[in-house]
Amino acid sequence: MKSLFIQQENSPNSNKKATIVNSLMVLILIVGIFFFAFSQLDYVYNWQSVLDYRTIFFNGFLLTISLSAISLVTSLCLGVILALCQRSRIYFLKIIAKSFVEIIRGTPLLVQVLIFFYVVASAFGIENRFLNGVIILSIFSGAYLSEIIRGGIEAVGKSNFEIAQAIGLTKIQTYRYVVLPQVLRAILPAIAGQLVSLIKDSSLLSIIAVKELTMAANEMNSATFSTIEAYLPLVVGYLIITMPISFFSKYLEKRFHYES
Amino acid sequence: MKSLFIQQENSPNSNKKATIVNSLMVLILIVGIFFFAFSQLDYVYNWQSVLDYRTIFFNGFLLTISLSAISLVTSLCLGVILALCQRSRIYFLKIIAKSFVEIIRGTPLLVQVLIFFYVVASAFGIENRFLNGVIILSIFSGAYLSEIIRGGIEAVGKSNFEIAQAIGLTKIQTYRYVVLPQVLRAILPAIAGQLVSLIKDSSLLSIIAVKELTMAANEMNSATFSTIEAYLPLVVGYLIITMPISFFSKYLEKRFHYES
Amino acid sequence: KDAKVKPLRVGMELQYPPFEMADKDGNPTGVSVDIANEFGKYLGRSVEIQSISWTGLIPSIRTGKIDVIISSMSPTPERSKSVDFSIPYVTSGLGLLVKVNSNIDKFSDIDKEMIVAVKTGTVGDVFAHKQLSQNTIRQFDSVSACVLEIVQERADVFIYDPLTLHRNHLKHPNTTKLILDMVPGTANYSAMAIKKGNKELLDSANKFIRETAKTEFFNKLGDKYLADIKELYKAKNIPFFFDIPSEKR
Amino acid sequence: MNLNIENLNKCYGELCVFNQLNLDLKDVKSVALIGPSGEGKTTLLRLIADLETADSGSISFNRNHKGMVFQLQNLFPHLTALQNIVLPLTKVHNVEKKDAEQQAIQLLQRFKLSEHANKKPAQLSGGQQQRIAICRAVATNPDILLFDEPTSALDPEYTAEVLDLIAELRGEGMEIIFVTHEMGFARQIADRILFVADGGISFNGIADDFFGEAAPQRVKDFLGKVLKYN
Amino acid sequence: MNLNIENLNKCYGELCVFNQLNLDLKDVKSVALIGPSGEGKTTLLRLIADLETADSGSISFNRNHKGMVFQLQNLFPHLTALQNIVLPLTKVHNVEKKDAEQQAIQLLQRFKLSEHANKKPAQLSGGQQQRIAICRAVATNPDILLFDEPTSALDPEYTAEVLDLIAELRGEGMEIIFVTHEMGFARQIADRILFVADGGISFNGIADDFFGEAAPQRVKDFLGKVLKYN
Ligand SMILES: Nc1ncnc2c1ncn2[C@@H]1O[C@H](COP(=O)(O)OP(=O)(O)OP(=O)(O)O)[C@@H](O)[C@H]1O
Ligand SMILES: Nc1ncnc2c1ncn2[C@@H]1O[C@H](COP(=O)(O)OP(=O)(O)OP(=O)(O)O)[C@@H](O)[C@H]1O
Ligand SMILES: [Mg+2]
Ligand SMILES: [Mg+2]
Repeated sequence: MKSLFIQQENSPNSNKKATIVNSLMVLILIVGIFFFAFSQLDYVYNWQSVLDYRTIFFNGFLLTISLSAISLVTSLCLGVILALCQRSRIYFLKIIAKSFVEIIRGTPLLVQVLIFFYVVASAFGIENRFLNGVIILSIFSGAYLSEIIRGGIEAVGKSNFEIAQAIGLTKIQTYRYVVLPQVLRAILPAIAGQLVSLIKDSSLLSIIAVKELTMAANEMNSATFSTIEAYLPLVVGYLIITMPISFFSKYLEKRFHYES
Repeated sequence: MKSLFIQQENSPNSNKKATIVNSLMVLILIVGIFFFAFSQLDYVYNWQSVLDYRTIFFNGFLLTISLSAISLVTSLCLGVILALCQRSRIYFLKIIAKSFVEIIRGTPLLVQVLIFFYVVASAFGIENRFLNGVIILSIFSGAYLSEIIRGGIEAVGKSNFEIAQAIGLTKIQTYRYVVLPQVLRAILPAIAGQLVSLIKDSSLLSIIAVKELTMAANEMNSATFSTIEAYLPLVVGYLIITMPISFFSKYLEKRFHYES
Repeated sequence: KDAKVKPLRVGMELQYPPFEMADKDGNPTGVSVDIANEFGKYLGRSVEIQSISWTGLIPSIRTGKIDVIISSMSPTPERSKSVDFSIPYVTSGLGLLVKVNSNIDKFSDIDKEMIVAVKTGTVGDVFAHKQLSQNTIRQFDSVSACVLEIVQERADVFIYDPLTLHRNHLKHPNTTKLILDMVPGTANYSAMAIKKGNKELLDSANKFIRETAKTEFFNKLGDKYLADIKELYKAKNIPFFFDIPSEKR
Repeated sequence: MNLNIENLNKCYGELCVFNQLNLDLKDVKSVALIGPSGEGKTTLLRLIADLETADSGSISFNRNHKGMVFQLQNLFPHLTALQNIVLPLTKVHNVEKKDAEQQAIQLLQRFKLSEHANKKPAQLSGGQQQRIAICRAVATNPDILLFDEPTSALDPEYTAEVLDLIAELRGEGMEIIFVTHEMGFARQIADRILFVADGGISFNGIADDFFGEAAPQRVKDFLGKVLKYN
Repeated sequence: MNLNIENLNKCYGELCVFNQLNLDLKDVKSVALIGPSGEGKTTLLRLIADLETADSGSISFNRNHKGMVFQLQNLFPHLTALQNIVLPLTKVHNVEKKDAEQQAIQLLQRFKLSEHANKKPAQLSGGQQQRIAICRAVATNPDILLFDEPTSALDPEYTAEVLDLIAELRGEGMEIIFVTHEMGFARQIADRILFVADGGISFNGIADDFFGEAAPQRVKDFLGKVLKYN
């Protein structure tokens, strides 16, 4: 009986049955709290209008997905480059990368969106809104990622660099075949967290007329005057995008796992 | 000459002179880009309004500071508790903590603010807006922090727990005197990043009429239609709050530094 | 000459039905969209409508990414320092939304203890700060939040445009009470916003509004989008949206 | 010390390290545990030290307060040598901080380690780390010291330092149980040698018998391998 | 091999490890570097291996392609044993992946390590890891193997395994230079012993002289300490 609630000492694997029983209990608890809270609310629901506006919502969903997917890749690339620059022996690169990271991390995304789109992008003639969105998100997220990546690289044991040198790998090969796979494993949880943030941050792009999920919800909300009904699909929509990232990162964490 | 631009191999400390020269170059570059971009812009500035609205900005600034300061402490506490729960041997605690973290990280803060304030808090009769703001921010940031902290604890060498047991420390003492100081050092950069995010996320509380810094800018913007002028003080304000955190964390990182 | 051929880029936030809204497929529709199209026809240019959230509208016009904002914007002297406004094309007073059991029946019933909700930066906001400076005034980013404040009895009165209040009252008939005939002389107008200095477009806009007001165009719009309200206004004897007093023209 | 183990079983999942282990030691002062890798030396020591619980069977041991020293990484990396010694004194044995520090400094002086008092482990050689770990164990005035291969991670030069210190403590009358691969040391110091292998203790006797001709074949094979390049 | 070092200086900041080092070796097959800790054995080996550059002076060495094995952590932790051997073959020596794998498997078979081909380092004992590291070095067909204390982190039992493998390679004619604390092994295998201490090489001769009565006092002191508990 006790083993249903408390994990045995020294048993690394958790008891399947216990996990299920307890998961159910948690589920009931959460549903219970929300049921209670919502029932306290004197609010007339209007789900029909949400159904009517499903196209808007669906298009916003698709746009958020494609925006996030592309920015995810580009921000990772930028993060790697910035991290390498921060470790570079060329002072200029190092300082420019460090300043960049500090400035981007220190200022609100909203302001960055405004300044980038209306000032910088205009000056350099970048007009496409989607492209602008990707660039802004990549810059913002890339700055955060670079710090995560830098930390990861610094945590890779020095002996790895020694061995690599001894067996004759070039610097690039060392990063490619030795450092990267090890860093990846160490920083996966942090990376996943940052990517989840990126997806949600994409909502700010509505101010440059990118019609993503949150803007869709806002439009639906104001067209139907149904705040709660409009935001619930939003929650579901974001969970649908972010959950796979969480799970995939947990899966990779397990796959890459090795004692060190 | 070369040493002014490229750091010597095997010299861990960077050359002061080179740092200054290169910092200046970077500064000139950044200022140059922005000067060019802004000069390309056909925009009539209206700085008078910023001056007119200085009281609102200042009050918003103070509110953001106090809100962030309190949430910073509470979210750290919550993060620690959640991390410990995630590692607990009691299945129920473990699963509830894990679900909590996944749900909070997976949904937009905007939605959390709305649901918490208008549904949960009102069902439980929590009325004070500032308090609500603190709770919401702490929950949101606490979820992210707990993952960082959990990762840190898992990275503390197993031998530390063994030794602690052998010399007779209790479990609490082990965490207090052995795990915590080591974790702290490992996760400082990540924590600092999260706290900077928290400060900026506090801007979302404007939707429940907490008059923080971003709301001040929004107010001025909607009254005077001077977007760029309104958001520049915002950048400065946030940098003033976030920079010390960045510097303090870098300082602590150096102080706690020891080879491992 | 070239400018004539280019499409007219109109910015609006599709969050104020039935003036600016998205239809079920996400296409812009509403009073302002019809006005924009009519304006395009008048200028002989095609029309391109951009849905931009509010914060982005101003920098868009000021940096020339769009030509005109038709998004139920109210001119104020302060705002006029940043953009030029056309003459108004729509008018409306301010209304009150109160708790269902509230003893407020008209504006003067609001006493000092009451909590006032407004949407940040709206005319209601400006008005409340002037006329109700002794009250607690809470500013919100969204209308929904203001309405929820009333529904949940966190605030006593929400000052906003009567149309939106009407719609929200219909949504929460059991918890809210609508007061349309608010204060005499609190007229609120909507005008097009145009980049400062673009005299040519401003003149065209003014001419367009003046000329169109003489036709049946606005009346038809009223029937098309606002039929129910029109009746309500008539019954209460409140000037309707397009009945702009001639001194404003 | 008197140590009595009866019908002890200890398994990790499928793998049973000890199967009905019996042992009876009376009035011995120093015990060496020797044996092939992975056969249970560490497990036995941990059972004696109460760091591990048996699946069944009983252990009775007339020494309560034990000091333990592991193979490597005995010190907390974030604390200085002095802080490492002071921590258990103040937090576990409720000594005043000042007294604890004075005690620690005296001990460091006695073992000629005073100059390292304020260094962190990473700044110390392995041998210095191990000697400080021994100081920590000694500082709490234990009835007995348990060592789990305290020198196997050290350079031969440092090894001598640490073994000298253990021999010195033994010379002062401290009782010890130690796991070691240093056959010469075990021969000099231990008055009882236990050979841990095959799920139990397959030799229990004095050093001369262990290294002599009368030892069981299993022990001889083991010694042949270990001493091959000596 | 022929190794000639002239007037070599090597300092780390203030600390000068070698001061006007001179060395001339002709036609030797196996060299042991012995000496107290921190005196420069590793530094000398790394200089020979081109992993370190001298501040001044010259090294001429008639062996180009060198294989190196370190004291510990020779393998990349994220790769299996097989992948560890294959990586330098494919990436540095441009062998086809298939050929490289076959070569690696043959080598593992020869050294009786095939069953561990697909294990990650953490699943292997220290001795197995070191032997696989040696396989990796051998796989690239080097002219000479350099070992930096390849067994000092190992249990005595595993030590024999690794030393046996090195002896076997030597027996097949492979030239080696090795740093070691295993005096017995050095005596058996090395045809030249260099004692590295005091900023230079204070003994350069054959094993019998090194361990015999004629050795300098400095060497005798060192051996006394190291062999004390043997
Ligand atoms: N916590 C554990 N979980 C599972 N197996 C374990 C655990 N601890 C030890 N073992 C196993 O029990 C056996 C005995 O381990 P023990 O550490 O006591 O051996 P040992 O004689 O000290 O070896 P060594 O000389 O390598 O230190 C080994 O096969 C080991 O793999
Ligand atoms: N990268 C470095 N930076 C600074 N000092 C170093 C560095 N590498 C080695 N040293 C110093 O140079 C000296 C010689 O080091 P080396 O590693 O060659 O000694 P060793 O004889 O191999 O010692 P051991 O037996 O401990 O391996 C030591 O005092 C060491 O602290
Ligand atoms: Mg052991
Ligand atoms: Mg060395």
